[in-house]
Amino acid sequence: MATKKFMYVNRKAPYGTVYALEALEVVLIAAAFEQDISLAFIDDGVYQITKEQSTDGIGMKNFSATYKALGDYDINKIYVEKESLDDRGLTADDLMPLVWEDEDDDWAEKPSIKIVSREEMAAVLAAQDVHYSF
Amino acid sequence: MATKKFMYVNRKAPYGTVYALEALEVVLIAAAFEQDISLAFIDDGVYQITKEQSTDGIGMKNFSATYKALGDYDINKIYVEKESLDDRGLTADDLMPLVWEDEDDDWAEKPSIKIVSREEMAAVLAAQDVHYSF
Amino acid sequence: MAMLHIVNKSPFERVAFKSCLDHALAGDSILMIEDAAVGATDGTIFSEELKAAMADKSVYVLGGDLAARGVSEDRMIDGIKVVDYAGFVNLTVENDTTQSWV
Amino acid sequence: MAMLHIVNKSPFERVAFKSCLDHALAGDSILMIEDAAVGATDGTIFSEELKAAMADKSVYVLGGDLAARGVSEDRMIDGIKVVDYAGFVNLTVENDTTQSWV
Amino acid sequence: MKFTVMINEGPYQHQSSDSALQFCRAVLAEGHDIFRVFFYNDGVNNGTRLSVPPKDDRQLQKEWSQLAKDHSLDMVICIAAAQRRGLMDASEAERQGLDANNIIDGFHISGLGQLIEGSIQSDRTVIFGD
Amino acid sequence: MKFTVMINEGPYQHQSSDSALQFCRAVLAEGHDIFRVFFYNDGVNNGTRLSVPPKDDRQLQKEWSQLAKDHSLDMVICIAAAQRRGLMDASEAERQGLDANNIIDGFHISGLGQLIEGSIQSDRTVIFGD
Repeated sequence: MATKKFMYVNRKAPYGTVYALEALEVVLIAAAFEQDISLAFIDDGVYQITKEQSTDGIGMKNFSATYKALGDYDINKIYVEKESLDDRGLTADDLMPLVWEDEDDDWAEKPSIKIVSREEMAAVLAAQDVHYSF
Repeated sequence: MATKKFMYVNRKAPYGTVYALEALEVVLIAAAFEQDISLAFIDDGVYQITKEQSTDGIGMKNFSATYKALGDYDINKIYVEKESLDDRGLTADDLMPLVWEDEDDDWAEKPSIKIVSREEMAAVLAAQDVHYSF
Repeated sequence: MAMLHIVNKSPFERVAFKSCLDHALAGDSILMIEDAAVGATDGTIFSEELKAAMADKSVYVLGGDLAARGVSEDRMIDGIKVVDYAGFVNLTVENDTTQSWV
Repeated sequence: MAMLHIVNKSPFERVAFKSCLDHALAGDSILMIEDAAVGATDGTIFSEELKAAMADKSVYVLGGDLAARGVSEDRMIDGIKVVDYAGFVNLTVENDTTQSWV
Repeated sequence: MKFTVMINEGPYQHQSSDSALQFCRAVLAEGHDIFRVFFYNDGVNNGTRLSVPPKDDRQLQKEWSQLAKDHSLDMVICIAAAQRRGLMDASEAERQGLDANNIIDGFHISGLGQLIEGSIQSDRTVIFGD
Repeated sequence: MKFTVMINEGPYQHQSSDSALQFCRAVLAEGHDIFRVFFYNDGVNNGTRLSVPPKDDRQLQKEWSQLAKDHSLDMVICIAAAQRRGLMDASEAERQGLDANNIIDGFHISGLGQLIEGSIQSDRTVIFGD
């Protein structure tokens, strides 16, 4: 099959709605199709990858650890919008350290997250073939 | 049964979601319970009572005429927030002329809609016993 | 690669429409459907922002959704084009990709 | 008649939270649940507006919802009180009425 | 105190069902009474018995059902909302000429008047929605 | 051109289902092909046959079903989303030990891979959601 550039646009906070979880389920399935996969976290979507999420008080499963597994599926293009973090009083330090191992560089562990400006994000979005938003 | 002050808070545009329609269905049933009923239209809720709605292009039933029937059920306290209209470039003239007939005044036709300021709306909301929002 | 941005949320209710405008590029098209149709109205707290975007982007509204919310076409911002569902389909064809700002 | 305002929408995503603040009266209480919990964070584009409301209103957040979104309590605006579901119930009892800003 | 609780969203898609479930449990734990739980709009979808969520996820429809049984709660699904969305009990399915029904134990189908009456009879009405 | 359309909300509660239905009809009327319609999240609720809306309202689930029949469309309900929400076909209901099923003709249940494959095979992917 042809290879296309798939962009998963995540703009909603986790747990309040199911969109973050069910988007992640698509990403995991997509990994088997050997397509070019990117994830964008914009607006409240940045809360999906904050570290130290704890769902003990709400009776729901904490699925945030699954984002850490994305590197194992060679999903390592994760774009986070700086303006979205700034507006929410967050910084890159508030996010989970998502990483992948570069086969071509002696399996060196490298960061998957790229913090980009809104302008850069717009350019990233424009370069895709398919945009999934949930 | 006791009489309570019921307030229906309508804050969403019609048709994009079902909330306006299903809220109206509750109001119509409520009329039979002889309670003190008020409706508030705030934020995008003001689009629920704009005149000349036409649903020919979207395949959905136009239920806006039902608001005009509320007067027949003695539901005549309809509060519309002025700031919500202003923000959307709307005026009272853009709304359906909702009226009721005053039994105690020789069935004179009187307007049901009161355009109120945000501050007045807050006072109206505070004076209720039950707040329904959909 | 021109993109069609489909927005279905009222600009007075959610940040999605603003976010769409913040990420659309020159040459892109924006189509307002469902509750977003009210964003076509001139003289609102949102209209100047949309007009600014129209300097280098094309803006469309689904006529059926506009009419359903009681907004007549003569209240629209000048330059917004009204389309029906056939026009919606054509916009998805004419642009290389589509993105829904749900 | 003191009112409990329950808000469940992120202030960065929808107008509901702002609308709640615009209609709450002095002496009322505001409880943030679900996605609204992120509104408790200090240093955001929304925090000054919430602080202003706290001059004459009490503000609470459901701790479980705050933790689920990765916001630790030391990042909160000073003076916001964290409650659990029992505290939520008590707030509905202590106030004469409740309104949900859905 | 007596509570009526209304839920306007279905399970999983929005947190409303989770929040309302935890709230109802806390109401009972604090020694209050639940006069009625009313499921309206997509909230009616909380009442299906055909749900089989992943084993490691919560089982919302079954948890509501269990709560109703444990505390003899009056849990009402709005008939008009249910008809639009395909929630049926045995008698309503038969009346409509349908070949199946899908409601779970603990819920029953009735009219919107039950909501109004609930709010009249209760000291507090609390609403969970989107 | 070939289209894949994804619908992420159920019928009636949001306009997504209406908009997607009209869009699909227009795609076909304009002479294009629909490779697949994929129902995800609450979108799976479009596939119930137990719905009986008011006579003067649109019959969304039946209209989708009819569209599938008239144009031999491939309309897929995501299995994981369906299991959470209680949408079952006969074989899945049997496999889960359930006593009823509720899917309407024209829909079938399958995995998320069908969505990805649809987007790979199609020239355009268009999404309708909340």
